Amino acid sequence: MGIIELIQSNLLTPVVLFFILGIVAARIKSDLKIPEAISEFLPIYLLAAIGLHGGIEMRTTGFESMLIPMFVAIALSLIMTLNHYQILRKLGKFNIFDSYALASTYGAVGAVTFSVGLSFLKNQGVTSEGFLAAILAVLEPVSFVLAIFLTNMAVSKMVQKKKQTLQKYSKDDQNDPTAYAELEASIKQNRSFYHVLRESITGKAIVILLGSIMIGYAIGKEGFQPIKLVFEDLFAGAIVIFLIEMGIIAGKRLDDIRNVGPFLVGFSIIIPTINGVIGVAVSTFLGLSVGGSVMFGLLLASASFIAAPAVLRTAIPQAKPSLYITSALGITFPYNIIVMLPIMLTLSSYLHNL
Amino acid sequence: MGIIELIQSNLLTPVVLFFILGIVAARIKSDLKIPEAISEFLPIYLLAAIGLHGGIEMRTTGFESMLIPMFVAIALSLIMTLNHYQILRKLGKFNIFDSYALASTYGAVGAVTFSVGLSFLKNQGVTSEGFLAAILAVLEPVSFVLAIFLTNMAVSKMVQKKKQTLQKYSKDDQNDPTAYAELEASIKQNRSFYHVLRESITGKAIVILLGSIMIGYAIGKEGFQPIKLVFEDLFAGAIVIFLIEMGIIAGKRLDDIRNVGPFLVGFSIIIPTINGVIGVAVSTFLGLSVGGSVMFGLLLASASFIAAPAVLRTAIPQAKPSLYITSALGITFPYNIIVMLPIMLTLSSYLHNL
Amino acid sequence: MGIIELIQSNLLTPVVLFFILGIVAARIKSDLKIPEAISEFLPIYLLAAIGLHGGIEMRTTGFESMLIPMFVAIALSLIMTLNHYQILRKLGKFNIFDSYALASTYGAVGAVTFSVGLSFLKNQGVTSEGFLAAILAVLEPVSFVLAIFLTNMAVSKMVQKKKQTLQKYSKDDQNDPTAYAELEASIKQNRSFYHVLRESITGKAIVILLGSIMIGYAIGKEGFQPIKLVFEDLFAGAIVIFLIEMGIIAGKRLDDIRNVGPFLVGFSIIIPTINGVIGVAVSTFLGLSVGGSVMFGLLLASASFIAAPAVLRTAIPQAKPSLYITSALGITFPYNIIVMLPIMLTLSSYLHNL
Amino acid sequence: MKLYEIKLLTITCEVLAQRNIFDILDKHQVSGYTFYEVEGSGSKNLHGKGITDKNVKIEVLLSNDKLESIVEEIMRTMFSDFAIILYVGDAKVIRSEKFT
Amino acid sequence: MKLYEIKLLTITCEVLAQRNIFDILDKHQVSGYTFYEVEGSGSKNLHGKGITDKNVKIEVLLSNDKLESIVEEIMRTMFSDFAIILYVGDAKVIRSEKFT
Amino acid sequence: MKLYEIKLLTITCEVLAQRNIFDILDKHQVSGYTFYEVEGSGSKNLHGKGITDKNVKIEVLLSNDKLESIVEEIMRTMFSDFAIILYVGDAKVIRSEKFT
Ligand SMILES: Nc1ncnc2c1ncn2[C@@H]1O[C@H](COP(=O)(O)O)[C@@H](O)[C@H]1O
Ligand SMILES: Nc1ncnc2c1ncn2[C@@H]1O[C@H](COP(=O)(O)O)[C@@H](O)[C@H]1O
Ligand SMILES: Nc1ncnc2c1ncn2[C@@H]1O[C@H](COP(=O)(O)O)[C@@H](O)[C@H]1O
Ligand code: NA
Ligand code: NA
Ligand code: NA
Repeated sequence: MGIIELIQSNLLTPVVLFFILGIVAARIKSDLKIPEAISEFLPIYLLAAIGLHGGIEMRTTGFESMLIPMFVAIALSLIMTLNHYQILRKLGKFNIFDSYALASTYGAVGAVTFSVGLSFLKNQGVTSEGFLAAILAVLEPVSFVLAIFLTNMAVSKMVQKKKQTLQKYSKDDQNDPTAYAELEASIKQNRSFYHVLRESITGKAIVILLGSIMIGYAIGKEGFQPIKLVFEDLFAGAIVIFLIEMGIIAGKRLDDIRNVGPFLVGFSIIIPTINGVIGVAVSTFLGLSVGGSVMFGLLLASASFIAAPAVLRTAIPQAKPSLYITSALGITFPYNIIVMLPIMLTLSSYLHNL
Repeated sequence: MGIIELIQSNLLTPVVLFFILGIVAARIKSDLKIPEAISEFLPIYLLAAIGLHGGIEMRTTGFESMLIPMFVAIALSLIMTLNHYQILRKLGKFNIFDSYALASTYGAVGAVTFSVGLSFLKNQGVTSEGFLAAILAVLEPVSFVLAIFLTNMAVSKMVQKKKQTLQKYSKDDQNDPTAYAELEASIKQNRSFYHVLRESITGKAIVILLGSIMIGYAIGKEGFQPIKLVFEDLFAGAIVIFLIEMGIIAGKRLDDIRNVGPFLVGFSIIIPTINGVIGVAVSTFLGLSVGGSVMFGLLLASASFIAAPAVLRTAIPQAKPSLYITSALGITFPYNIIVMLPIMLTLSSYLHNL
Repeated sequence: MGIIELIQSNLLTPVVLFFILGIVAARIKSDLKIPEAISEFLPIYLLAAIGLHGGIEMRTTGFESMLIPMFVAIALSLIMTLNHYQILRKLGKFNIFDSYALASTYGAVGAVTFSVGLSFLKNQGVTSEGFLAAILAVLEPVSFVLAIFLTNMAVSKMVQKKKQTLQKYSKDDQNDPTAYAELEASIKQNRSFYHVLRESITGKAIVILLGSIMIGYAIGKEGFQPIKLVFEDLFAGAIVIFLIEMGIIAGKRLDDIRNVGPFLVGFSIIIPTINGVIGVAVSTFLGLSVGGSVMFGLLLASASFIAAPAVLRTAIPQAKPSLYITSALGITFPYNIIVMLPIMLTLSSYLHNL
Repeated sequence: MKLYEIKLLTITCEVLAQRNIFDILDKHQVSGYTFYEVEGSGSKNLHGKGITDKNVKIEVLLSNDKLESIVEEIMRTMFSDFAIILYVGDAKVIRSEKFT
Repeated sequence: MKLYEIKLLTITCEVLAQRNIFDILDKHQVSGYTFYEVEGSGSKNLHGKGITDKNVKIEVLLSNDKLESIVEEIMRTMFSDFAIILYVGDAKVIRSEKFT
Repeated sequence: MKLYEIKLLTITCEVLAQRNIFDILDKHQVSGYTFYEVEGSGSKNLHGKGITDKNVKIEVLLSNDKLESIVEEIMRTMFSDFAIILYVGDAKVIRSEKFT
């Protein structure tokens, strides 16, 4: 199957179609919505299912085969985050805060995108390595932590400079509330670094994902049997329901795309493409399977739109959330699940057949 | 099996028994309830399942076989709505507003009743045409639109008359606030017609139902496989859970039955019976299967009690909701699922064997 | 398998591991939680599933075999409640109110514990008598009713005494608001006895459980088929999800254990052990199966932590909820599902092989 | 800290009346409002948290002059058709220009 | 537009005390009340939105004379047993006859 | 029945600002607060009840002296970064010592 046919056939899967239905519903201002309790529960369920599956697989394959891919993934994620920052700051002329926020949004990974990827592969009858769930878990905070650390450094420097200037030129300015506020902000910022680090690691996504990996590892295939129906067989249907809601949220964001500007629109499509292709190539080289390489590529191609707002809003409050939420959820997510998945599968198959 | 035995055996199905359990729980003032998020989600789920199933079937049977039944259904629904109005206004002595509201409640269709019908047929091992889901979707707004249009016409005429009277007899009455209010109401009413039309069509029930039909049509039986567990196999259990809540709501309404008066109680039983029998007969004549004729009859027999309150409350605010909610949910719904379904199945089998 | 191995293997089941994950999440202050709508719905679902299963089984076995075990269970539950009271009051030096509240919490049964027990037995490939669900339903209110009755008696006596004293020594004290309040309290107390009795019996747990037993009895194995997927096959997965939330709640309670004191900690472990062992022995003697004896023992060993707070908070408001919630949920529940179940299964197997 | 006087209008009504209220508020160009679902008991019995009958409470901070015309319009067009109560309270805000 | 003075009594308490409060309100024949679930932090720690511990907030518009006896009864019968706070505010309504 | 004057501070903000507000309240050692999720419309468009954007309303009963410094700190550190409104009202309580 060529890429075009694969994209077409992918378009006609329930996951993508219900996502589009959600978008349409939002556009025609329908009152369709998935109750909040359900849409808050579904990511927890999806991550538990992903984690259990990954843990069970890792029991068979062991840890060793995972180590190199994981370190490569972390390294790539960090490099890409820095690279995004340079592009956004230099070419896109975004301010420091927006640049770091966007850079880490795209350096981080999307758990929902990952779920859709698994369901896409299953539809195509392709399997992937279980340890990718563990990489997903580890990769989640990496990019945020880097971005927040660098933002803090930048702010500290700025404050330092201003403080010196203040001290040099005037003594009365000490009472200037803005100057005080700035100083306080820098302290707040530094405190919030550990704060954010702590919050990222104890965030529900990581806790349930890591926990489920360990549980999957502990119970193995046999212990999984009684709950397989809920945590494996229902997965495909559950993700369809979740994507209705994702579509509705994305649909509401579509208007905002006009405001993010053409540069960011281009960024939201080109960067995932490049990152995804690199991911597929590198992981093929590392010896991952056809499906594993697709998922590895997807980890790098995906942007975070559930964890990101929660973390960044408190960590880099100066950045505009409408920028990173809109581009990640409104552009990159649909692009990834509709276009990139087929591209990466074709590429991965091609590379594995060389 | 005779009708009586069929009714008895239908009484002993989980759907009916859990509905009764809900009623009992409400009567003894138990605090049993299904959390709102679940009972808001279940109709969406049920409609998605119905739609997917219908769409997949239509892929096999094509559109042509659907056209005549659909137009006949629309025609019957409109005629019946007008007929209900005459009966309620002339015989029942209800005012214009209550008459139109009730007429359209019984002219419209009940998606929940439809779900129970499908589950009833499945229990009996009888299949039905998939395109009935499409008729369900189209029929939803038809009756409301008619009723609201006619109500608006009636109000306009009333206002016209009053305006002339006002102008004839007194000039000062122009300042009479009631007169002004009336005029404004007529304008509001006319605006709200398009408003209501728009809202009916973008209402969540129609969006999810039509959307799922199209998705089902697009993905076909094969694409449905991965989500079949959720959207087909869980259906019977999900409807049981939903009927607990329906029973609780109906149980709370039972006290109100005293207030709706004997005429409306009779209406709520006789009209569905007549409409249902006509539906079964006509659809048998049109060539529908045994099960299809039952479902066609059920479409006409059923009254709307989830969409109706939402639409009518804003469209005909002068009508008393306690009348149409109580009769549709408290009397007609139980009557349909307990008594009418067996009657119609017996009738349909009989007619098909002629 | 020895007890130790059985405990170890039980530790590695999803139910226990996800419970522990919930505890860990609460301890590290993660924001992981199951949305309230889901965690309110799950007990209803679990009880419906238990009830249906029990009712279906009872259809085969009949009522007679149930009668003796049920009366024995009621008798044991009453005796144990009185026994708990003596221990708590005499040895533990708790006040009357706390003693009665705790005594009945441990005399009552835990529906969640019961669910975990069923899933434990299923994992071990052991079956149990269906009528145990009926005993669960009947046992729920028994212990509360006794405790509340005795508390009322105690309060009445106290009030009587005070009234006499008041009348003897002073006439003006009639106007003393405290004296009046006390009198009123005694009346309130007496009213609330019937109130509480009523509320216990119409409480959602009993209504859904008894209702489902009757429905299961009415529909039998065959009528159950269409909803078996939801009400039987999903059971194991659903309880896992519920136990995440239970773990989170228990985890938040762990800090409070320090406050309940060493006596109550000991009580929370020793009493279930004794009650459970007695239950297994007695039921083995009564002729229950290996698994049935385990469940019978579990009924007596378990403490109530969902119904108890709701009932006792209004019935014996003078008692400290932190005492009975913390000990029942934070200590006894984990102890029962992790340690007691394996112990009782080993004991039951041993006794049945004598 | 300078605080400015403002009015807080609170409307509790059945959910079906919600959109009409929003329309009236928008028509009078209030700068914002907050709303949430509530349960309640009143002359028209207990409103549960069911699908078809629940209450919503709407709160609007607004200037005195808008208050009167909004309350008047709600009274005139909605009191007869819907279960609805409303009350007015005093509040103080920092940025009075945000609430008009 | 004529507005009438009225009192708004707000009670925030753990959910287990809710029914007792309703009983007291009914006993004093208030014409209605509104309530909704809330979370909160107070002297008795954070109340989560869990199954066994959550808070409920109850609001009652009522006349001055009923206010006193209701508050007094709640204080006397419930303050020692339940986590509960209450406060009183002023409000203005259009139809004072609806709130008694 | 003796009632004591007290202030009721109400803050409505997007959920992402919630923790910062709690931190400020804790820092100033308020004795408690109540909060719940709400929806709203304001200058920054309609906030739905979605996962990433919803509003939360926080209510604090507190003494006059704490009020000023808390409002001032919220203004200074948060107004520029978050969608947030706040207003102050008067209330009366029975046990003034509970609210400091
Ligand atoms: N006295 C009152 N105090 C507070 N809320 C009230 C009061 N009366 C009515 N309500 C609220 O307003 C809604 C509609 O009232 P009603 O139109 O009297 O049924 C009720 O469901 C309550 O939520
Ligand atoms: N100062 C306060 N301001 C607002 N709400 C409060 C305050 N203190 C307590 N509460 C609420 O009242 C509930 C019970 O308070 P407490 O009895 O102090 O635990 C808390 O969970 C809060 O919801
Ligand atoms: N005039 C108002 N009255 C009541 N609530 C308001 C008002 N303006 C804003 N809000 C609330 O404050 C939130 C944030 O407002 P804004 O920063 O203007 O977007 C809104 O979503 C509303 O919930
Ligand atoms: Na990425
Ligand atoms: Na009909
Ligand atoms: Na027990």
